[in-house]
This record gives sequence, structure tokens and C-alpha cells, in this order.
Amino acid sequence: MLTGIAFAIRLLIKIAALAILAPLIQGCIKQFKGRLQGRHGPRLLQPFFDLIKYARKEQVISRETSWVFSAAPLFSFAAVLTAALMVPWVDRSPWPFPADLILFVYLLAIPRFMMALAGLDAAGSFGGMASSRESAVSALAEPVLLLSLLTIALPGGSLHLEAIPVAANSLPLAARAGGLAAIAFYCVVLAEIGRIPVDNPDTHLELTMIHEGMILEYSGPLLGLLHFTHWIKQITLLVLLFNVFIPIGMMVESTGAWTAIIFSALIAVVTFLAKMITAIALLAITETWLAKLRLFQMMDLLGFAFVLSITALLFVATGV
Amino acid sequence: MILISIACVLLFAGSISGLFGRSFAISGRRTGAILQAIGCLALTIAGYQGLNGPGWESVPIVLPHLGAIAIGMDRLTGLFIMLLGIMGFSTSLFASSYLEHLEQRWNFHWLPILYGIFICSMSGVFLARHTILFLFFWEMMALSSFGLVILESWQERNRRTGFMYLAITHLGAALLFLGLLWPCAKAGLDFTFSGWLVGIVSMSVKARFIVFSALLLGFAAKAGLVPLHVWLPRAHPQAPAHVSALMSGIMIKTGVYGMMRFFVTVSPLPMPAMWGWLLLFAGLASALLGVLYALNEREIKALFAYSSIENIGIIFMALGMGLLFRSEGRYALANLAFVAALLHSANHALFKGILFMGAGAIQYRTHTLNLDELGGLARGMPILSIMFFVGAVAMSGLPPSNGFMGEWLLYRSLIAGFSVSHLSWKLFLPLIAALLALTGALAAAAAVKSFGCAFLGRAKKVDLHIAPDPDNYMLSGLGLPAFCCLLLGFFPELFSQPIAKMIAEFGYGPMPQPHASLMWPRIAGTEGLQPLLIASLLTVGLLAAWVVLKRLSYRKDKYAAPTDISSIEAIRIVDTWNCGTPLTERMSYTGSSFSEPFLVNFALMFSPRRNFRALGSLAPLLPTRLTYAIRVSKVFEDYMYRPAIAGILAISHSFQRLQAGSLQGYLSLMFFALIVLLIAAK
Amino acid sequence: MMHWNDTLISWMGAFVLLTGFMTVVFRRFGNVLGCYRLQSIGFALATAAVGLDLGEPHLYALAVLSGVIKGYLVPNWIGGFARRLGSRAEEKMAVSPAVSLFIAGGLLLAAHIISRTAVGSASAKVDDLMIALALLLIGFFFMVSRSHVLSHMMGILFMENAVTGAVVMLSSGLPLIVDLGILFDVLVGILVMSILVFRIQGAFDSVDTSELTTLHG
Amino acid sequence: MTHFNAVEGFLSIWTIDYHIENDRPFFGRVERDRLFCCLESAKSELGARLSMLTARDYGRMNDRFSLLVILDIPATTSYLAIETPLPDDNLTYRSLTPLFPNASWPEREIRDMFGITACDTPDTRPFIRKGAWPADLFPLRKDISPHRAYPIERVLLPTTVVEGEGVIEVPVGPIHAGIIEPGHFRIQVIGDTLLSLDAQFAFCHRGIEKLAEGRDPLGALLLAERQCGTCSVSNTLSFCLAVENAAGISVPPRAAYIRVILAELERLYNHVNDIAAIAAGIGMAFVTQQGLVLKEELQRINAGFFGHRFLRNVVIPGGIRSYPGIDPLNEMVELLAPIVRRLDSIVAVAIGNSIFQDRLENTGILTRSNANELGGVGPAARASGVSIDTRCDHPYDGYRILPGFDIPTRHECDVMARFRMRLDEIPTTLALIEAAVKSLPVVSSPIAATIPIIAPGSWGFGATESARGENCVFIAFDAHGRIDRYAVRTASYLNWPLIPTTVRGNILPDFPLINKSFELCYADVDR
Repeated sequence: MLTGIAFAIRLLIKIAALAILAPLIQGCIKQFKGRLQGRHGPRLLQPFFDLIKYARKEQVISRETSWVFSAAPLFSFAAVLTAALMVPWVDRSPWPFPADLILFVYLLAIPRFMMALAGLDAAGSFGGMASSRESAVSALAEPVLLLSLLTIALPGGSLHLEAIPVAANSLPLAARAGGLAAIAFYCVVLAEIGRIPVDNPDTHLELTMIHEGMILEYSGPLLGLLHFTHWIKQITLLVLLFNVFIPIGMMVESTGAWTAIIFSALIAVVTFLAKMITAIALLAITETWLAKLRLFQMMDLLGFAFVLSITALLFVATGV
Repeated sequence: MILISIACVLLFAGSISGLFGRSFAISGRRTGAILQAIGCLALTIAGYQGLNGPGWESVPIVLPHLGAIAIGMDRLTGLFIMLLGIMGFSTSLFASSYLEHLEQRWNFHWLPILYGIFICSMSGVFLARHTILFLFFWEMMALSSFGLVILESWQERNRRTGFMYLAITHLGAALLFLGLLWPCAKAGLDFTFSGWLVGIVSMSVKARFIVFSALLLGFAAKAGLVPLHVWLPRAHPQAPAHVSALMSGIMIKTGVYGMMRFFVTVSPLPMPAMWGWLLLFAGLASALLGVLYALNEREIKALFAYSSIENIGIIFMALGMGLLFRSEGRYALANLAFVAALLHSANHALFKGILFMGAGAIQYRTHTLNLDELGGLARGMPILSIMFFVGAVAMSGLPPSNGFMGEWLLYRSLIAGFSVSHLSWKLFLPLIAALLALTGALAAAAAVKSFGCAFLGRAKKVDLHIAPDPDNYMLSGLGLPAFCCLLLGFFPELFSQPIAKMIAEFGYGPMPQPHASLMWPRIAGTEGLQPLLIASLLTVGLLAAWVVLKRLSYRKDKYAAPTDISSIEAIRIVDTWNCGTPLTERMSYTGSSFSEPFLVNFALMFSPRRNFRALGSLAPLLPTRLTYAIRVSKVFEDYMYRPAIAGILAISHSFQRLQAGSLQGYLSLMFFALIVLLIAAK
Repeated sequence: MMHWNDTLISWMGAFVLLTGFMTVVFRRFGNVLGCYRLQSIGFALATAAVGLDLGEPHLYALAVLSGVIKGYLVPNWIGGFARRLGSRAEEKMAVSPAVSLFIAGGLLLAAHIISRTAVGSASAKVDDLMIALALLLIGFFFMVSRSHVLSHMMGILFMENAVTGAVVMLSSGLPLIVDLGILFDVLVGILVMSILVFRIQGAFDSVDTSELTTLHG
Repeated sequence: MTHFNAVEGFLSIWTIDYHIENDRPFFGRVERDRLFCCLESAKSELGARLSMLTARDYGRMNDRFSLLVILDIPATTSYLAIETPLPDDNLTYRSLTPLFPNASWPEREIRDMFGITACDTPDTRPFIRKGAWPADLFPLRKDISPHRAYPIERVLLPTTVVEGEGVIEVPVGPIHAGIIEPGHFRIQVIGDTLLSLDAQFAFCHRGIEKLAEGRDPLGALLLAERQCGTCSVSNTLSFCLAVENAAGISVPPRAAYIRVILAELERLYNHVNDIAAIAAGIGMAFVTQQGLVLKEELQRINAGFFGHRFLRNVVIPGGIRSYPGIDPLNEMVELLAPIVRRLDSIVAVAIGNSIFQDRLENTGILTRSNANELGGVGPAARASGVSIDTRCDHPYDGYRILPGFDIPTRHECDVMARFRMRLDEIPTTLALIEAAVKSLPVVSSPIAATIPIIAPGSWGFGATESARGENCVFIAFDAHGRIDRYAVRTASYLNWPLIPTTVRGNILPDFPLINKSFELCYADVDR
């Protein structure tokens, strides 16, 4: 009973943190990117204002659409939220929750599947185009996502996300395998959250869109939900990148003295925030430094990531 | 036993309508189909009992020389019989309405007859405990399905497909004759399964290798494993939809059944690791090639046929993992892999049944299966689209569908291989897991293509007004497997527990614990999924979002008069954004366009040859006519079968030259033959 | 917990391998040159770390020297020279980047098997040897898969890097004079090759070796 | 003078009557049935290029309509105008498209506006008319009032579809997601492979040519200036040159130099803008933003020294209205140099980026023969090895007197070549501005010649090089010295048809990039 209540409280805290941090991180990335490009950039809180604006708008829906159109954002949101709750943020204590790695990868496939369908639903060519591109990109991204995480998880023998850092018992990034897998994972993160060099999140140029193309027909609250979903996915993958490859400062087990727990929790939160700031800087610099790859050279980028994770696997398999 | 007899009687009773000619078959269509459905229901019950309860064996006939012709029921048989029953029930219900549009065919009366024989022979294959009987039913199954495939035999192409099917299936059967009868002969002409076992134990390693190779080739040909798959994507789309559903759902699983029966349950024999690797890599090749070719298909049924090859590949990968683990003595993990194989077999039967029947329903209404011509059906057929959607989700292996539960087990067993301290295991198994993820993502793309291009967007060449939801018979035919898909997604242990028990009864290692659905909260230190928990979390998220959205959507507009209906629901219906131009059906994405990026990305596999022409007097600058065509090569057909056939033809031509017709020629041939014989006999 | 210079060596190993993989992806000569630059710096750092590990001061000298020469001088030299040739993108790749990547992965595996049989799987040197061998093979593959003379030159440089890297990693370096000799040899090699390339371009108007298939008198 | 003799010989063979005057295009009148053969011979013997094809309505009872072909004879520095009277009962002529493929658009336009039909033309669709007025109404005829309103329907032209399974259409425009002018591109694709492109324009046709009729030169000047934003100077200059040509005057030297400065300032900010736009096409935000900053600075310089960001209200027929004086201009030249240096450093970032190179190189290849046959002009044609530049070929104003300057060309023919082309032209532009400022006479001579009363029935022709290529204007006056026919043909109008030949076989996401590498103007087509 007590564990149940504790679980519920942790769940609620995490949901609240997601609701605040996911849009905030988006705002920070945009702001920082703007600064790097010599612009002022939008306000940090702009994503919140956007959400409020979307919530107040009426919905404009195409007459060509079917039930899939309205259902897709809901399914995507539910799946991404579930996946986000699986990822450990500040503590590594076991989560009474199926935080299975394969499940995580497959949960992230649900929004892609649903949004690819939604893109086709409105009968316009832009949506279809985006769906087909998204399917092609994600087909290449999925094996790398799985393999780069597996290389870290396999030596420990557990596929549970919060168990991965514990199992590795050191800094995975410091080892060869960890470093290579981290680079591979970062490439996939860029592809998954639709950032340059794979997709340009700032463009609405009809012919080059991937993620924006699929949500072209959405408006009002549903569009807000989609953006929110996307931001949750973004923060989840970034947290995963940092917590798996640099599991520094995370709380281990909530036993011991009262003050010690509070102290370690404080440290965990501070390191977490530091990690997020690094992530923001990393993304913003990558996006300013690179331009968008040609559509079919995505294969090269993701193939590169795949070979890197295979190399990491080789190091792991030989036990060095 | 009684249930089986009842089922057979009912199935044949359903076929009777066909015996009295076409007009009688038309009038008795529904009655016959329902009789057959009830027969299948009896099969389901029998299978359920077999799966859960103790088995039985009986000897109806004892023949001279052949001994006791035994049939029997155990958990393995029970599983497949139950699947056959469920799918047979659904397809029969479906067929009761679906057959209507086939009534114009002159040979319509053959349909119920062959269909009855087909189901009966499949259950015979599962029930047989005697090699001769097994092979008899095997041949019956092949012949009846051949008959169903060539029903539309007035087209030359269809006849060729049929004969190709017959040729490969007979080649497989011949190998099975070798693999089944040789050990029996070794065991003193004891043709029962136990006799086969005795024979195989007494054989030398080399002979055993030949027997197992023959069996593997025979079963793989039936299952459609690469490279013996070429018949499958041609034969399945050609049969009527409900038959395709059975062929893809159950018939190719007879290969899996055979593998389980003759490879896995042969207790005393250690299988070398080579067999495991062989199955693993053949399965991987099937899975990848199958799904890639599926993506490239524009006909829905052909797409699903290739997807069947993919799923057979996944099942064989699991079988291969099981054999691998056994060769290492890791019996618990091996059992897990076998559970994965059987669970995925069951899952595939269910969702492929939905998808094929859904394709049939589409064809029934729109008379086309070309994804480049279809589109927008979801608005006319919402219920069908939802059922098809369930099938598509399961085909993509997304949680919380049953497809995911099967694939998850396979992932688990692949990854568990990392604990074995061989470098090849540690390196290849995670890699194969990654490639399985690639397959999964590509399968999801194929599912998006099939569902999206058929049900969403706009129809290209089809009048949607004539395409409402099909009638209740067809819908319930699809509904049962769709329901089962969801049920197994939430409660996979309904199937996996009996399967685990069955595997444990093989006598190796402990009973695997594949799923633990209702653990709440998680028991510390356990690895596993809680499907119900995932499903409930997903549902809670879904509902929360839905409620919030509904509140936002129904918010009253403060500026509008309260009587204004449109102000209550803040939703406006508009045209699709099309840059200010009217939307035409040519702008809705087609299947070919959807899969084009895959063609480019996997050009190595497809080697597409594009032919784009600009015609007209001022052609490159101001063309008046533009044409485009693409041809994609199929690796095994273009580089293996075609050269082989050409080679055989060339050889037979050269033999033909011997038939010169001159007497001296024949005489000299005979002379040479005589000399050769003399030398050989010395 | 690994000592920090072990970590550095380990990291540099992964890093040079990464640059090796990157070389086969890039179509463009400038990027390949950049990879070479990074790889040379990586090797120099690894050399320095090995020197620190073993307390061999001559390795520091070697690290500095090779870092400056191969990480700065040689790439700049070749870069200017490529500009004078006016080379654009390497358009004729016999194998597509994605496929070359997988071939490179296969070469890594082969290198692993070879180095295991050579050193014995228990030795800690397996991975170092594997990386060096893999880079050697990748450099060779790079030469095979490209047709531009400059790429061939780069392939030789990559292979040279791998050889010196292997020497340093495995035997903690040869006497300084030998290493210097190798370095000098490379410099002379580049000089000779660059003269040859100019001669080839003067004679054939092209430095694409796939077009140089007939013998000229 | 041999070229001159060749033209004269040609005219004497083919024409009914002809005029040769200094500083004016050669002029000849050809019978309708001989027109095609005449042009065929002009193309083969003189190497003529079609510069302008339009029609005139004299508004009288007999011999009312005539067809006007203006050819560019590259060997001479002059143009050749050929007029063909059309019989009133049969307003047709043999299509010139097989001869000059770039005649297709003007032929369609002439049919829409005058009702004069080309026979055997491969493309019979309307060009301007989009259902906004009845098919039997021809707006540029004299009996139609420009002030009548018609109900507007939304009509798209049919397009040539690509036959083949699974081929789909992608419509882009006329309403875009960004702030772009209205052009409609109907693209035939299979997946992301672009098979063919059909560009349709004139969704915002303003009838400028009709509105100019009946105005005096100063009244029409306002229209010419506002035809397009980014080619304002060039269009005005062409207009003024045509008026001056008709009036037979030349501008004072000070005005001639200031006009060069204006034209080059316009080129400069356009090129900087195009460079930023190409970077935007591949999502290279840093280069885009910095490029746009520089463009803004250049436009502020325009505003600061000439009073208008688009340099309007300076050029007038006969000269210029005003200029800031020599010292401020010297100051301006000093302001320009650092901007160009900053541009160089920004561009170096882009060109050093391998993704940038990968995206631009070998993308959107405009072959030299296609550029030649379709009569491409401007930096786009020069990037494909076609050395064509009005400033050299037909020098006007200050370009006649300024010392020689080089016109760079490139031969790679791809987007990168067009990108670098603009970079290559910037030093020339700077040098020209500097030279013009240096040569500016100090003495206070007049800055504008007075336009005399223009002789009834006289006509003039002017051509200038804008940032996109040759912009031409033909003006004819009526008996009262008011404009009777004002015909404009801009560089964009000639270069748009190049794009479909360029994009075929590329991938769809590269189309915006290729489009931006031409950076053509829509308003110039929808004039």
C-alpha cells in the first residue's frame, strides 16, 4: 500500500516535471539557437504561450479525413507519455513499472506509425510525402536506437532502463564502446526529434518538411497536443542520452539518513539541470553548425551511426 | 475425437452444396458456409481441449503392411487445431457473404468442396500420428489448395502460377517422403511417428543430416522460407480472400508444425548448433527480404503474402534460437524461444487472417486491390477500417497488440544469447536483434502503406459511394480475429501459458515464464513485461488527452448566440490545405510513391530500373507527352530461379539433340550404354 | 576504475577508428583531408598518452613532431595542392557510402579475428592491434574504392598512420630515429607523388585513374 | 561594320521596308507568310536570339493588328525589330516556338491579350487568363476599357500528366506557406523523385501594360517603378531608355554615371539576398540570417543616400531626379567595402561546410544547350557558360563610357555555379560603382535632359541588365505624345521556363533550392 502511494506520488511529480520542462527546453533551444545565429530568438516561455493559444483556438478539420485523423494525436500522446515515464530522470531506484528497453523503442514507434497514417489521411500530397519520408527515416533509425542502447545494457544483463547505469557501474562514455554508442545514439536522437541535419524544424517550405508535413492539417487543441507530444519525446530522448551514457549524480537508493537523502536528491536535481543545459547547447550548436542533409543521404548518416554501434558492440562483446 | 468427427461431418455437409452443380451451390452458399463454420467451431473446442487438457490417441484403422493408422491429439496439435478452428470459423462466416461476388464463375461449385477438403486435410496433418497418413493429408492439403489457387484458370498467368505452386509443393513433398519414410524403413517399416523416432536414433550422423536437411527443405518450402518462397506471393493473392487467409494463416504454419514436431520434440538427439544458425539466418533473410518486397508491392494481397514470408522468417528465427540454446544446453532459454515461435505463429495467423479478409472485403466492394487506385475507404467503411487497423497494428508489432508480445519474446531470447560466452553469439545475436528492429520498422511502413493507401486519403479510380461497410457476416468474420488480437495483446498468457506447459512437457528444463501480466507493482528483480499495465497506462493517457480535448472543443464561443449550434462545437470542416488549389485525386499519395524512398535507400536490393521519357517534337524543352515506368528486380527469382530454369531447359535441349531419329544414332547410344554398364558391373 | 591515461588511450583508439569510418562515408576531398587531420592528432595524443604511461620521453617528442607534421603541415600542403588541381567532389565512388560503411565494419571484424589469432585473445593488446589493423585495411579499401589520384595518396597516408600507430601501441615505439625515418619517408613520398600527380594531370587532363586505362607511350 | 552590312543585307532581302538609324534598333516590316522563314534565316545567318515577342493594336479600321518581334543580334550592339502586319480577317500566324522555344509563353500571352493565334504551337493553354474574364474578351485591344471589373473564378490550367502507375501530382502555390509571390507549380513525382514541373503564373496580373496606355511618360514612370520591388531601378531604367530612344535624346554624363551606380547598387543587394536565400533553401540558418543582415544594411545605405530602400524616385526619363553629391558617394563606396568583406567571411563558412557543398553541387543542372535554346539570360545563363550580359552586349548610359569590365562565366551549370556566379559578380559591381563615382564630373552640368515633345507614332526600345538578366521595354507613342503601347519583357519572364528543364530527375526537396538559385521574380511575369 505504501509503495503504491509512493509510486503514485513519484508518477505525479514526474508528470508535473514533464509538463513544465518539456516546453521550457524547447523554448531554451529556440532562444539559444537564435542567439547563435545573431537573432534575439523567441522568449523562453513562448512554447507555453503557444500551448495556451492552441488550446483556445477552434479546430479546423479537413473534410477528407476519417477517424484516424482525430485518433492519431491521442494515441501518439499516450504512447510518448508512457515511454517518457519509463525513463529515469534523477533517481535510479527501481521503478515499479515495465521500463523495458525494447518496449521503450516500440512505444516510440507508435507515434511514428500513427502520424504517418494521419499524414496520409488528409489526401493532400504534402502529408503523404512527409509520411513516406518519416517511415523511411525511422526504419533506418530504429535499429540504431535499439543497438546503441543494447551495447550499454547487455553487459549488465538487464534490459530495464533504470538498471542500465547501475549495471554499467561506471561512466559508459569513458569506455570506447560507450563513446561510440553515444555518438550513434545522438545521431538517432537528431533523426527522431526531427532536427537538422535530418529535418528542419523551423521550415514550412512545402516540399522539404518531414515532421511539419505530417501535422500540416492539424489546428487548435490537437495541434497543441501534437507539439506537446513532440516536446516530451525530445526531452525524453535527451534525458536518456545523458542518463545512460553519463549517469553521474543520479540518486541511487532512498535509504539511509533523512538529510543524506535530501542532499543526494539536491545533487541529483542540480546535475540533472546541468545535463539539460548541456543538451540544449549541444542541440543548438549542432543545428547552427550543420545544414540539412540531402534526403537520401540520411541513409549515410544513419548507416554511419549503425556501424558505430556495431563497433561498440564488438568492443562490448570482446569485453574491453 | 467425437468433436473432430462432428467437425469433419459438418465440413463435408457444408461442401455438399457444391456436389450438385453451380446453381445449387449458389442457393446453398450461406447454409453451407454456416455449416462449415459450426464444424470449425467444433474444431476450436477440440483444439482448446487438446491445448489445455490431456491428449488422446486413437487408431481408427489398421492396414496391412502399414500398421496402425493412428491419429492423436496433444498440446501442439491442439494449438494448431484451435487456430485452424478459429480462423476456419471466421473465414467461413466471412465466406458466406463474400462468395457472392464469385458466383458468376462457372466453377463456383468447386469452391465449397475444395474448401471443405482443405480444412479437413489441414486438421488431418495436425492430427496424424502416422507418417503415411501425414503425407496423405499433406498431399490432400496441397492438392485442394492448388485447386483453390487455380479457380480462375482461364488466364494463362494464373495457370502458370498454379503449376509453379504445384511444382514447388511437390518438390517439398518428395523431400518429406524421403525424410519421413527413410527412418521408418530403418526402423523395420514401422510407419508411426514413434517408429520414425526409433529409426532416426539408429541412423548414422551423415544419414541423419540428410534426413533433417530433407525435412527442413520440405517444411521450409511449405512455409515459404527464403529462398523457397517464390510460389507464395503469387499463389496467395490469386486464391479467394478467405482461402488466402487460411493459406497464409494456417497452411504455411504446417511447416512450422512439422519443424516443431520433427525437429524440436525428437528428444534424445543433440542437434548441432549449425541447424540453429542455419534457421536463424534463413529466417533473418526471409524477414528482411519479405518485408522489403512487401513494401514494394502495389497489390494489397501480394503485399500481405510477402509479409507472411517476413513473419515466417521471424518464426524460424525463434525456432533457430531454440535449437541454438539447446545445442548449448540452455534449455530454459530454448523453451522461451520455442514459446516465442509458437506464440508468433498464433499471432500471425490471427492478424494475417484479418488483413487478408479485409483485403477481400475491399475487393468485394471496389473490385480492385491496387493500392495506387484505392484510397479514402475509411469514411465509407469505418468498422472495417477499425478492424483492419487492428490487424495493421499487430502486423507492425506495436504494443499493446499481440504482434508485439510475440516479437518481444524473440527479442528476449536473442538478447539472452549474450550471456553465452561465444564471441559469435555475443556479436551476432544483438546484431540480429537490431536487424529484427529494422524488420519491425519496415513492417510498420508496409502496414502504413497498406492501411493508409487503401483507407485514407482519396480514391484514385474507385467510386466510394458504392463502398459502404460490408454486411454483418463479413464483419463478424473479421471481428473475431481482431478481438483475439487485442485479447492476446492484453492477456498473452492465455496462449503463452498453455504453450509454455506444452514446451515443458517436452521434457527439457523448467517451464518458461514468458509473461507476467498482472504483477502490480513489479516484483523486485524480475525482468518482464506487464502487458495489461502498459495497456492501462496507454489507455489512461489516451483518455486524459481525449477528455481535455473534448472540453476544449465543446467550449462555447462567447461571441456567438447561444442558439447557434456551430458555436457549441468549435470545429470547422474545411478543404484540405492544397496551396489554394482544388484537391484532385491525383494528389493523394499512392502506394508506389509511398515506397519510393525505400527503393532508393535499398537500391542495392531492388536495383530499380527507371524509364522516364519526354516525348514530342520539342521534347526535352517543351514535351507534349511524358511516360514513366519502373522495374524492380527480385533477387532470388532473377539470379537463382531464372538461371536455373534456363539451365535445365538448355540441358534438356541438349538431350533432345540425342533424339536425332537416325537408327545409327540410337544404336551407338545403346552400344555406349552397354559398354558403360559392363565396366560398371565389373 | 581505469587510470585516466588508460581512458585517454582507449578514447583515442575509438576516436581514430571513428575517423577511419568517416573517411569512407565522405565523397568530398576536403572532408577526407579533415578526417586525416583528426586521425593524425588522435594518434599523436595516443602516442603521448602511451609515453606518459611508460615514462618514455622520446614518445612525447614523436607525438609533438607527428602531430605538427601530420596534423598540420601535410594536410595543409595537400589541401593547397588539391585546390591547385581544382578537384571537386569525388563523384566516382565505386561503392556507395552506405555499402562502404558496412564493408568497413566487416574489415573491422576481420581485423579483430586476425589480431586475436596473432596476439592471443587474452592479451590486452588485442583491441589496439585490431584498431590499427582495421585502419590499415580501411585505408587500403579507401584506395580501392576511389578513382581519384589524390584519394590514392590519402589512402597511403592512412595506411602509414595505421602502421605507425600499431608500432607505438604495441611495442611502445621504436627508437626515435626509426620513427623519424618513417616520418621523413612519408614526406618524401608525398613530395614525389605530388609531382607525379601534376605530371599526370598535365599529360592526361585528368587525375581520375579510372580513365587511365590505356597505356601511353 | 561587316556585321552591320550583313544585317542590312538581310533586311533588304526579307522586308517590305526597313529603317536603319544610329542608336536605334534596326527596323523592318515583314509579310506574315514570310515571317517564319525570315526569322529562321535570321537565326541561322545572324545568330539572332529572340528578345521580345509582342503585338500591337493600332486601333484603326484596317491593318489593325501587327506582330512585333525584337531580336538580339549578338554580333552587333543593336537589336533588330521586325513588325508583321496581320490581316484583319485572319488573326493567325505560324508559331515561332519550333524556332525559338522561348516564344511559347509570349505566343500564349498574345493569344490571351490580343486574340492573335499562333498555329501549330505545342502548348495551346491560356497563359494570363485564368477564368477571370471571358474567353472572347482580349484586354489589350483598344476597345476594352481597363476599368471594367469581371467576376473572378478560381481556375487552374490543365497540365501534362506523366503516364505511369503511381505517379502523383504535387501542387505548390499559388498560395504558399511563406511570404512568397503567387506562382503555381504543378509537379509530377513518384515518391520523392521529380519527374516534371509545370509552372503557371499570372495569378495576380495587374494589367500594367494596359494601365500605361494613354499616360504621358512621367505618368507611366510610376507604373514602371512599381512593377516589381527588386528590379525597380532596372525596370525604370529600361523604360527611360525606351522613352529617350523614342525621343531621340541622350542623358547628360552625370546622370549616366549615377544610373550605373543605382543599377549596380540594386544588383549588389539582390545578389546578397540571393546568397542568403540559397543558404535558407538548405536550412543553413546562420548564413541566412547574417546574409539578410547585410542585405538590410545595403538597403539602408540605399535609403540613406538615395532616399528609398528600393532606389525608387531617382531615375526619370531624360536623366535622374537628384543625387547626394560626390562626397557622400565617396563615403558610400567606403561603406560598401566592409560589407562585402563580411559577406566573404560569411560565405566562406557556407562553402567550407561539406553538407552545403553536397547539397549544391550537381543539383539542378542547367545545361548550356538548354540555356541557349531557351534564351536564358543573366547570372543563371552565365553560370552555364553562356556569356551574355546587356551591359557589354548592348551598353547603355554609363556602361558605354566606363572602362571595360569583365563578365565572369562558369561552366559547372549547377546550383553551386549559380551561387558562386553571384559572388563572382560582386567585385565587378563594386569596381563599377567605384569607377562611376570617380568619373563623376564635378562641374555642375544638368542631371536631366528635357524630354522634347515626342513625334507622333514614334517608338523606342530600351534594355538593361538587372540582377536577373536582360530587362526590355518597348514603347510606342500615339499622335498626342501619349503612350500607345507599353510592352515589358523581363529577365524572369525568359528564365522561368529554364527551371522545368533544370529540375527534372532531381529529388523533390531540392526543388526549392534550385528555384532559389534562380531567385526569379513573379511580379515581373504578373505585370
